[in-house]
Amino acid sequence: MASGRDELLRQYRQMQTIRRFEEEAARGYAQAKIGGFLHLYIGQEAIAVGVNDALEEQDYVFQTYRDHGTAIARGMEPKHAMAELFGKDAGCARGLGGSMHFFDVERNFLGGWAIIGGHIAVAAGAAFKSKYTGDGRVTVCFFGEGSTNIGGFHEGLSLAGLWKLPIVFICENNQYAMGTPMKRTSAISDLTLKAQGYGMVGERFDGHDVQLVRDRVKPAIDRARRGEGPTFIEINTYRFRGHSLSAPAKYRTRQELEERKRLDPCAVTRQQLKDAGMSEDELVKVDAEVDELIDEAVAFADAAEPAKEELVFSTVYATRQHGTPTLRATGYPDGRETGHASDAAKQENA
Amino acid sequence: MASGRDELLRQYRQMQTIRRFEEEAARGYAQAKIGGFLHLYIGQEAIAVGVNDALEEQDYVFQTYRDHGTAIARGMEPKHAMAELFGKDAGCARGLGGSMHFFDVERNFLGGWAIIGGHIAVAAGAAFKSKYTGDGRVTVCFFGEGSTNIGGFHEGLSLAGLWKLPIVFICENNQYAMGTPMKRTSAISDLTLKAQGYGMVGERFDGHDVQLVRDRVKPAIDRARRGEGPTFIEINTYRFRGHSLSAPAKYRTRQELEERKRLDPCAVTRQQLKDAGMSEDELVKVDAEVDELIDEAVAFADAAEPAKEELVFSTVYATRQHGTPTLRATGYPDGRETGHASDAAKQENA
Amino acid sequence: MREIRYREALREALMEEMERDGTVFLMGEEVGHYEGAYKVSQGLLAQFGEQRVIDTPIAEAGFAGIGVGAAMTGLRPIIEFMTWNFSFVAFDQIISNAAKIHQMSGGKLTCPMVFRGPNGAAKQVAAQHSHSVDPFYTNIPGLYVVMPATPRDAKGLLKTSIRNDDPVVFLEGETLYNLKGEVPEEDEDELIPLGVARVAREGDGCTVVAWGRPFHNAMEAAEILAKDGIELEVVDPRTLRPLDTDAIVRSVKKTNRCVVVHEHWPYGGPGAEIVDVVQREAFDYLDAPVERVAAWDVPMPYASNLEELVLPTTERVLEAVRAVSYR
Amino acid sequence: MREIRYREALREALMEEMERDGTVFLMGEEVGHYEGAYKVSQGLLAQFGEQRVIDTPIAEAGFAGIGVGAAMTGLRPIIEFMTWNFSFVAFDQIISNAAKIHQMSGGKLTCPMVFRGPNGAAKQVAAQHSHSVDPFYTNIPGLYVVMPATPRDAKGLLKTSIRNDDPVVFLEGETLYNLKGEVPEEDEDELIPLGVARVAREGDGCTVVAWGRPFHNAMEAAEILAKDGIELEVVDPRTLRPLDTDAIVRSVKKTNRCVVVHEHWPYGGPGAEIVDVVQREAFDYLDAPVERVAAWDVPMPYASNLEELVLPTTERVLEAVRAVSYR
Ligand SMILES: Cc1ncc(C[n+]2csc(CCOP(=O)(O)OP(=O)(O)O)c2C)c(N)n1
Ligand SMILES: Cc1ncc(C[n+]2csc(CCOP(=O)(O)OP(=O)(O)O)c2C)c(N)n1
Ligand SMILES: [Mg+2]
Ligand SMILES: [Mg+2]
Repeated sequence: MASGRDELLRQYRQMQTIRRFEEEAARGYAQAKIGGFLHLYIGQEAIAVGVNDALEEQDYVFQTYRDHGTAIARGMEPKHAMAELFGKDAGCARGLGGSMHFFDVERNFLGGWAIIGGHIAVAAGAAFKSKYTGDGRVTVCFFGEGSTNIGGFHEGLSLAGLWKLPIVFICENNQYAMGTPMKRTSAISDLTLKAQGYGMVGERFDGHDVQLVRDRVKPAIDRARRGEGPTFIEINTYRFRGHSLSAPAKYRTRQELEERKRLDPCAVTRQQLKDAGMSEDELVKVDAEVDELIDEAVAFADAAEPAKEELVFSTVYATRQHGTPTLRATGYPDGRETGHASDAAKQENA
Repeated sequence: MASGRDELLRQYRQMQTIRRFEEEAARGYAQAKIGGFLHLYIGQEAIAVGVNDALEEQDYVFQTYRDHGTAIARGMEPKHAMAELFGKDAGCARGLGGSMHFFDVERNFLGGWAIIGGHIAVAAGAAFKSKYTGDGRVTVCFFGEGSTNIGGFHEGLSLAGLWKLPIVFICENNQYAMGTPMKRTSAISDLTLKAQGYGMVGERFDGHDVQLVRDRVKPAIDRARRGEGPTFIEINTYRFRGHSLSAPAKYRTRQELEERKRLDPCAVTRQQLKDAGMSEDELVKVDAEVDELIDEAVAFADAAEPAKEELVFSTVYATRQHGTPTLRATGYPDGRETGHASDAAKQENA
Repeated sequence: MREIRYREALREALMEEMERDGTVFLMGEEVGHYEGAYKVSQGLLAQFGEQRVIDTPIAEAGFAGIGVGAAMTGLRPIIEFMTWNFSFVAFDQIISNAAKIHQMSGGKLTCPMVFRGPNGAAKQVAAQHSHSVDPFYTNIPGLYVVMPATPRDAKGLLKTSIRNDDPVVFLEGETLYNLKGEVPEEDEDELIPLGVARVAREGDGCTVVAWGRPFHNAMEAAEILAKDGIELEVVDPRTLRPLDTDAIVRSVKKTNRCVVVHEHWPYGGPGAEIVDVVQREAFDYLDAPVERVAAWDVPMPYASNLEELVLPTTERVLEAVRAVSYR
Repeated sequence: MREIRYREALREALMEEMERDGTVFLMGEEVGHYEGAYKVSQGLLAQFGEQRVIDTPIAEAGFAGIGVGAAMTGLRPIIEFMTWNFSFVAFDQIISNAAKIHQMSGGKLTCPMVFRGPNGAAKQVAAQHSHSVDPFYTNIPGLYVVMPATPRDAKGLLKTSIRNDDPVVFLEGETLYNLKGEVPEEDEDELIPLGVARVAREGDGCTVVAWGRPFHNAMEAAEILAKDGIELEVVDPRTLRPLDTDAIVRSVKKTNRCVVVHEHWPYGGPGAEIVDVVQREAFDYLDAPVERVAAWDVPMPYASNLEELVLPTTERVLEAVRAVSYR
């Protein structure tokens, strides 16, 4: 895990790709090419990239609805991500999932989950599978600091701690849950105090330096891989945009925002590259390449086919042999009757 | 809080009343006078009585399905408790609740809840009401050690800790959840390690000495009453019977049981009374009085009227003015149609 | 009458009831400082303070339970779910505690509280955020279930719900918050009774029973058919539990035809329940089977072209009316 | 055929499928060392060890979620709820995750798992422990919902459910565990397809659709009426989602009358859904409205004299049949 300048440059490029992706997503949202909720990762890029660098390809990653950055860090191509936002068939979830439900099964990026706390036990389930089969994989599960009060968090961590599952829980503490600062939702300010209640190691550090993130996360991942149990990690970060694009951010001061922007992870990494001898020109070129990649992603997504109608029915059930459950009532497409077994299906069964 | 011999005698009498009540309940169950599940409190009596002695009359108490002892300690008359078990109208919940749902609103015993974790936030809600109105009450919420892994526990404690609600959480660690010893369900053996994750004080002690229980619980109750927030208390105890009367207890050794029986809280208190100078004869007399009280309770319950049919409908809704929701379909009693508004009700509305 | 938005109507109901009764409080995520994810509670924190307008952590089961405990001991909580999708993590609190405590305690405790928030699909919020929860809560005795389609009903029904002595599941329309409509003057204190349907439009062509957002599709369909001289009778139950079956049956006995329109999934729920009642109580009056227009029986896809297919539309209401009429 | 109990039939299904496929495991409270709260999993820990028969803490949402995650990544979990009442704290895992993951991921992930446990009232376990959950889970696309009434169906349907590639909600009868019935020999590997009803008794007097415990009331009613020369046709859907509407409609077209019997509360659910289908698809064949026999619409009281009133009985089935027959 040498971290020479090349490594740092690659990391910068990935972070900048996420940054630029999110900026274009915001534009797409303003242009109504994107619907629903859109939660941007801007300001937290060093975490996605740093954590991913501590992982192996085979490892599983779970994220909340704020999932674009993590998916791209994991290797999802921006064009498939953008196509998903645009509701296109070429999207990473074929236009069915949208911003909150990115999936990239090939790269073991397992979502994209929009109910607070709900994915934490699911992620523990992936880790359970690794323990069951001995496949040597580690699972990383991300969530926000606002998600630590919900039952799903408690049950997921309790079970993972009890069974020493190969999983690392990463709490991205970006200071706010929607409009609410943590001091109004938590009796404690150091969330790692919860770790020992689950028999877990707790770790806590700042998340604007990508290599620091990688290096601080790595021991937890190694521990998990060795079967020594999970770790709870709280990473201090900040989101520069609102909670989602429909949510105004009146709850924090401009001054606070400006202060935190001094630790902009993209800017920090860019400066590290300069300190390591890269010229502004070289960096501008990198930035331009990233811009181009994202422009291509937008162009790709624009041109892509819309999400396919037949998927609406064909993705409800994976099982084909036991009756294609189908609809029946006025206004439903013929022969696609859900909830009721069709004759054809039953014959297959018999 | 002087604890002279009279005080101890009263405590012994209460504990012995619970003990004898439970023994007769077991007999009633064997005779099929009692149905459903029956969870006995035998072995844990010092906790119910000790905690109650630290409370004021106005304070609220919540318990799980293992609720007879706590209700009786709070002052419920054994005859109303037994009548409930026998499914009689004179029962504390008029025969509708049964063993798992005792209620005594006059004595602020607020149940009797049978879903693990579910009552913990409800109890916090009673404490919330006290904070809201400033009524000076404290709420005590009991639950088993097996209930500390469920979401309801986490959310109840999180909110109580955050809002500094006047509540004391008492975990009666009787070592088993049904057939499962705690080491198979918890990564930690000292449950108070969880307390600081909720910004709470944690306390931990043995529960066979009634006055020790009272004295160790009292500061937490005072703290709550002063508005200084909740406490999480783990009390080490043991149940001498199975989880419920239908559950065999093969999961523990006879030796373990015998060892724990040496700390039988009733026997311990009885010995304390002897040490304080009471004679065996005096104690036998007390025991006989308790026996009589319980015999009377059984006789009362036997003779009482069965639960009333009209309650089946009249207790579904308290609101009378907005349509008595009523049933309609073959086999339902006439004119009592739930789920659908009746004409009469609507006229009252109009 | 003055015109206000559905959102404002709800806000007025909250304000008036909180002014009237100090035991009423509002609790939920972002209801206070943020003034509500959908701005229903705008201005409430300023008016009533942090004691009565309470921001919570993300812990629906926890604060729903707090509501039950507070209701049992004398307060009148209003628990806001940011959307009803999040009530699923609090489902046990609603079914096992709120709906049961009155009965379990032998009638000795009551649970006067309102659970409220937006229900149903919004725009492209996808599978986990687009649930119509009506089928789940209407099944449960002990609950009232209310779902207003207009600002006037929103206000009048919410006020009644807050004064109700039993738990009310109050389902607002996420896509209705901006809808404008007539509402009585502020000092009128209009209370709309629970369990009473509204015949929104009279006619003898066919009865259409609809609530929530699809109610407006039904009304639109009625406008369209009126041009051809077909007069639909549109009945909005407004309260789904208890259901005003008399009003529905009376209408069907007049029109001899019935279509039920709803956004919830087709299997069961109030949609099927209404059919069950109609076929039983108006059996000899029906000239055609009762038809239903529902959301398709699928998780909601994200892409807008697919979402449009899934949700009930005016076109589909028209088709169903035609199906039961030309038979 | 040999006779075994419903409980043993389930156990055989678990054993055979666990033997057949190493990715199948059983997880839940007390399933291992205690051998199951209702002894369904007796002997399984001894045979398969702690890796595959896994006792959990009391954390239904947690271990249901573990099941979803394990299913997504290649295992075939069987998640036991000690009773379905406890699924309410895991409701979100089932509706938002298990039922959605295949669709949300654009069809790329699957969730082959079974949630199982006893459903419905036992004897006097009162309000919080007596739920029939059929109405909740049948509403949800993405799930299969199965409810066997006999040992043979219990075994054959559980085996199929375990091999199914989508999540199955498998509802056992708490009061059926001791029921004896015929089951094929152990080496027969009978798989009963999901979505196919069983005509348990043929007749032309009236169709009775019933599942779970009340199925046996329907059969008893049929015995009684047979003495008077009235032959009921008893149809057990066995799978409630997808529902074999063809079998039901076919039967009603023959008998011209229909009664639906179920233990779940009356509002909505499969009970109402079946009525909806029948009135639509057999409209011209119905000589009388479809009747339903259901649990009363109340939380379950504890006292046995009251519990008896609430649950459907053979007597009430007879009444309903009479009501639709003499019209
Ligand atoms: C159970 C549940 N309740 C509420 C919400 C609505 N909601 C979505 S994101 C969010 C805030 C989450 O904050 P945090 O966990 O800190 O993550 P962040 O958005 O800051 O990344 C809320 C309340 C939800 N999705 N699920
Ligand atoms: C949510 C839920 N899951 C499972 C159960 C079944 N159950 C009832 S009591 C019990 C064991 C509880 O153990 P513990 O909390 O230690 O309390 P104890 O019975 O020892 O007093 C279980 C699993 C339940 N009632 N609720
Ligand atoms: Mg946050
Ligand atoms: Mg215990």
